[in-house]
Amino acid sequence: MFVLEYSTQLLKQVALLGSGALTTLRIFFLTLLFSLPLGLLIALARMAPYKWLNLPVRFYILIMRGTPLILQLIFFYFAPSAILPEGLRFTLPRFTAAVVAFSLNYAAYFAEIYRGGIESIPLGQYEAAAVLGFTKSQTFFRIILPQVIKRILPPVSNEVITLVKDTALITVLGITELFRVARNEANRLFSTTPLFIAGLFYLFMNWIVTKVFDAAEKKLSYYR
Amino acid sequence: MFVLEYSTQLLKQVALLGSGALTTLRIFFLTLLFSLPLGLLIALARMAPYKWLNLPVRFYILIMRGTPLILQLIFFYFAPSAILPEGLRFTLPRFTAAVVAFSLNYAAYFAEIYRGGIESIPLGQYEAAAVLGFTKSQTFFRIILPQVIKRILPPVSNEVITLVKDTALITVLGITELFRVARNEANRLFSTTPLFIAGLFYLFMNWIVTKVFDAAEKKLSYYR
Amino acid sequence: MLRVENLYKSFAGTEDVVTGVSFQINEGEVVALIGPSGSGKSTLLRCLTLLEKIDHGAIYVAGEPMVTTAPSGEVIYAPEAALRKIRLRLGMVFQNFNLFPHFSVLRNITEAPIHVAGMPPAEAEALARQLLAKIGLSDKADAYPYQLSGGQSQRVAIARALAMKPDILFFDEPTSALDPELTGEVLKVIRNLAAEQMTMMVVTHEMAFAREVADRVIFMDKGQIVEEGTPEILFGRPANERTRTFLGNYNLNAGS
Amino acid sequence: MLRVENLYKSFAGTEDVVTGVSFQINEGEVVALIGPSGSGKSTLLRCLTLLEKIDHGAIYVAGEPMVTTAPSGEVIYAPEAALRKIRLRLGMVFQNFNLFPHFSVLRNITEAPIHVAGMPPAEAEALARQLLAKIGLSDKADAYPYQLSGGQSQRVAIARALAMKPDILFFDEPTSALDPELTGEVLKVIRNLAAEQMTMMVVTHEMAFAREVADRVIFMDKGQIVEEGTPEILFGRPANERTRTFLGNYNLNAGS
Amino acid sequence: SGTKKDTSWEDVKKKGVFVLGLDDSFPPMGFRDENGQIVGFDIDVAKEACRRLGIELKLQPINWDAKEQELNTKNIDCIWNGLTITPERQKNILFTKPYMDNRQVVIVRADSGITSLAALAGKTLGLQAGSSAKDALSSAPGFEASLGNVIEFDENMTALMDLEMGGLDAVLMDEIVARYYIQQKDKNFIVLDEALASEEYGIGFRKNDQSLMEKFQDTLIAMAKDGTLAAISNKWFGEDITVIDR
Ligand SMILES: Nc1ncnc2c1ncn2[C@@H]1O[C@H](COP(=O)(O)OP(=O)(O)OP(=O)(O)O)[C@@H](O)[C@H]1O
Ligand SMILES: Nc1ncnc2c1ncn2[C@@H]1O[C@H](COP(=O)(O)OP(=O)(O)OP(=O)(O)O)[C@@H](O)[C@H]1O
Ligand SMILES: [Mg+2]
Ligand SMILES: [Mg+2]
Repeated sequence: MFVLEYSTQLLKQVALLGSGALTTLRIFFLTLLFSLPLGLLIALARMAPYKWLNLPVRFYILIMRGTPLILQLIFFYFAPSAILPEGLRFTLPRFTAAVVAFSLNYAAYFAEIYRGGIESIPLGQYEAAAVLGFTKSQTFFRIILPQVIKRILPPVSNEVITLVKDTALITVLGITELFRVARNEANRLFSTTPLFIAGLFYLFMNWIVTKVFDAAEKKLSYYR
Repeated sequence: MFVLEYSTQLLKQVALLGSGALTTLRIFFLTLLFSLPLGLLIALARMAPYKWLNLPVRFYILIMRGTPLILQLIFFYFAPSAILPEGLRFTLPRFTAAVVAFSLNYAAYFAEIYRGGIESIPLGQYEAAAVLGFTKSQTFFRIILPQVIKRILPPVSNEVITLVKDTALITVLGITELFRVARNEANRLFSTTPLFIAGLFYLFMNWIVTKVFDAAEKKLSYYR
Repeated sequence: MLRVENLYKSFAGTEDVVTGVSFQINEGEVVALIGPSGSGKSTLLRCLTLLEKIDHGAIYVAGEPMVTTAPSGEVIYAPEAALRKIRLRLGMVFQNFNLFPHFSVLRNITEAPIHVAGMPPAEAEALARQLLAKIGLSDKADAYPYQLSGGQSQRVAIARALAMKPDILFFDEPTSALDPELTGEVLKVIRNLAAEQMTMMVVTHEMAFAREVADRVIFMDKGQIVEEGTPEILFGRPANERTRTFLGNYNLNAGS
Repeated sequence: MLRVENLYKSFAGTEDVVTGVSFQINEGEVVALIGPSGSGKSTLLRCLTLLEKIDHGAIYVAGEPMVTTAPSGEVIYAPEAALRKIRLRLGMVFQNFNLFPHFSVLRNITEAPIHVAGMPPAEAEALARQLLAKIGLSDKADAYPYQLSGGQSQRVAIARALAMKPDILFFDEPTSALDPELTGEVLKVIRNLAAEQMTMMVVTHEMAFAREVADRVIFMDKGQIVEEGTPEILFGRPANERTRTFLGNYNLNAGS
Repeated sequence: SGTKKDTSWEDVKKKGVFVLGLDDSFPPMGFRDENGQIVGFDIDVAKEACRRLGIELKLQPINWDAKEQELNTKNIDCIWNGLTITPERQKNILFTKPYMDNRQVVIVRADSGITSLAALAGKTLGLQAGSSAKDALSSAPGFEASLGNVIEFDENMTALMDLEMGGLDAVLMDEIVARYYIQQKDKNFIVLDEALASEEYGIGFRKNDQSLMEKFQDTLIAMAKDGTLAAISNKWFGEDITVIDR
């Protein structure tokens, strides 16, 4: 009897947390969607031989990696209306602001990973492509990038795993996601159990992330 | 007049935050002190050819990287007295529990970095050492490890930068550190300024971290 | 086919690496370029294949100017469109092959014909298979570069270059990354190309090969052409003292 | 000095790589080991230098058993202490040098004498400088491996092995990673060692070198010793058909 | 283990130290002043109570999410920080009698023209996650249903910033905190006269620590009788708003 009641309650909680997990997943996928290509652009800018492009990008990366993401979230939500001159003020919807902050932050991390990957491709690949007459953009997208992707899978997977956990930070903008639901439940029931159920959710998501990356690594292991 | 008052207030805040930063620095250095060598042990266990040693270590790394650090902090502080059988219960002092959780968590990350580094050293180095008669431990400490350290500096610096920011999590155990001080001030003054001053503190610390690693990289660049 | 006039090339912070080189290669001719390490052979080849910009001089490919130098000393490259056309006339085989590791052997060969030359994929594949047959690697069409031995890799690299139907093919030490036993396969392919009247310029340390296959041998030292001539003359009775020393060295290595 | 009896070695999932090899090397003798790629030469050398465990057979170094096989088929290695002593009698020079990149040239040479053989540092350094003088690299004592050319690296690798005063020195293709021009330096050093009566076994593709420096040549194919003899006999009038094919190949490559 | 003898008061007395757990960011009940010292109404009361009981008061900041664990693992002896008494919490904690009333009030921008709860229909309301504002809202289902959107924040501060910025139309929070804020920062906010269900603050103890709870409850009643409590209330709120023993 007790066990039954206990387990229905547990089930109820899991369902509740699941609903919070949906928001978590949305921010997760949107962040990847924007930050992965943006990171590539930033990496290219970072490696460009022009100082005027180079220096601001380095500064951008320093700020984005050097300060806590939570502050960046607060900044992107509150700053446009607090800092801009009167006529130009605007406010992003909170979820949009969260996506912007996450994407810009993770793009900085991904940019450094891309850069490492791109710089590790031997010069000979560029030269062979040049002599065959490939244009610069053909060379990059047909020859270089596919090889880069294979090489950067491990560090990217690290960042993605961190992202799964970082999603909890959006709660600072008043968005309810997995960890917020767990905290509310913990408060209401006066128990830390919901927090640990949330932990299992994160573990599960990260387990899937790991599997996906393992599969990708396997898929790309057709060559060396 | 106003400016003066404003700037004394700002100075006062910086001083207050500075006191919080001391705790931040303590947890930061203690975590590095324990997790760097521990990570090496874990990496060696992870690579050992014994399944009984190997599998638990993989599981450990999965849990430590797959679940939020904040939960691990809660766990190491509360679990010993909540889970253990009556007579064996104990509670670690909060700061100690924080150091334990941080060290165990970061050791998992460092372990994977060490592993990557160790596996990237060509077999020929081991063979050359073996033929010259070096023992296994001489080979590891004289030949392999120094080369590993050079190679893993960049990923280690990434983790250390993250650690600077992660220190803010210890507030979950009721320890007052930089970010907690900033939040309290922000609450009391109804202003986000303290948060952004805290941001500058983190940026400054990370700037120093970056400089230290740059210097180390330079120092080790005497060979390739 | 190729004419080089008074070519100079240096790198930032180095003395001149190529200093006033002039020569020409006629259609169907095979020229071997030999010389000690650091004499500027690779640099010269890289200038000819547009991998490096020259500092002075002129290069003409099939009569068309690829680059010239104005009396003011300004180096003028042909416009981008013209350069692109000229580039298609030049093929290059690298010492380290530089195959694309993520493409199969077949795709390594077809990628450029399809996406650069605009050849229909079916036609490109047919051509690739024909080339593979010619170099004796028909069974490796679906293999990936890491599955090939060095000699096989180099032969694929040659096929990849040939698929673009270049008018002139450059080789930079095509066998020096290979075990001596694998060298034979590659040299055989080059010999066959020579027999088919392919215009080629080969930087090589394989004196025996240079001797056998080249119509003309150019000996370079310290960025300059010291001596050139038919293999018989250059190996048999070199006019220049430096050439004699260099070739003596070679004979010593060979242990005879 | 070294006696090998009926040695077998295979890897998990491969057919036997070395199948019943017996031979011996006398003190002061130089033996060249030749044979086609994949014939098991490197594997044999690795078995002799304890880098691989053998599956069957016996190896004796200076009369002492390093490994033997009991009638039951069990392979018995000498106890760890004895093995350590035997290991010190064996030196090995690798194809890829495998210098320690984080040590200077001097320290590459002194590290093992000091920390393995327990030589006083001053003495080790004096020895190292003497060896460096011998290989003509006195001025490179403080250089790091990445600053050396291939030929210089290989000579340092030889000095590193010699510093441990081995009784027998093994070389696995000591020159095949080198440009032909750099090969000369290394071959000269080995020739000098031979003149000093150093016992050596050299796996090599340099037939000319084998011919000149070896007292005896062993030809291996498919894991077995096909033929052995003095260079004059083996190169001049090989008894075995397989040897003839292999050497014919070599002569073809040499282009003569 | 209901049969076990309750020695909680003796234990504390023997230790000589009483550990009070609080979230140190809850002005004016317990928070940090500009020097980083923990001050507040609850703190002043607790100090006086401990003085009378002859024990030392130790203030232990805790994370609000982990308060159950903190209490159950005996890291703290009580939670005394404007803790709202709810039936759900009463299952797990032992409360003193309520010592203060607290209404949940609605703050809006002065220029918003909103003057009643009804005017909030379809609007966006913010509140602090896990706070009693949340409970109060849940127990006013009609009002909750009339709202357009409810946003939960980590802290009241961010909610009020959002209100100022226009991201929210109203914030629901403890009256005590609201008045403190408005007094501190003269922002253009007003508090609506209408409020949600009033609730009560109590001190929370471990379920079994009956004797300890009673000791403090008795001391509080004594402090109320001799006017000490009123004086402290006047210091922080300008009037006596305590309710114990009334
Ligand atoms: N990118 C560069 N930057 C600076 N110096 C260079 C560069 N490339 C080549 N050099 C220098 O130019 C000189 C000629 O080099 P090059 O590679 O052309 O010689 P090589 O004749 O091909 O020698 P090898 O037979 O060893 O290949 C060398 O001194 C080399 O160090
Ligand atoms: N560690 C290993 N695991 C499995 N197979 C191996 C291993 N090492 C060598 N082999 C196989 O053993 C055979 C002999 O290799 P080995 O390297 O001894 O030949 P080799 O005579 O030295 O050739 P080469 O002249 O190319 O160096 C080859 O077929 C090789 O694939
Ligand atoms: Mg070259
Ligand atoms: Mg071998």
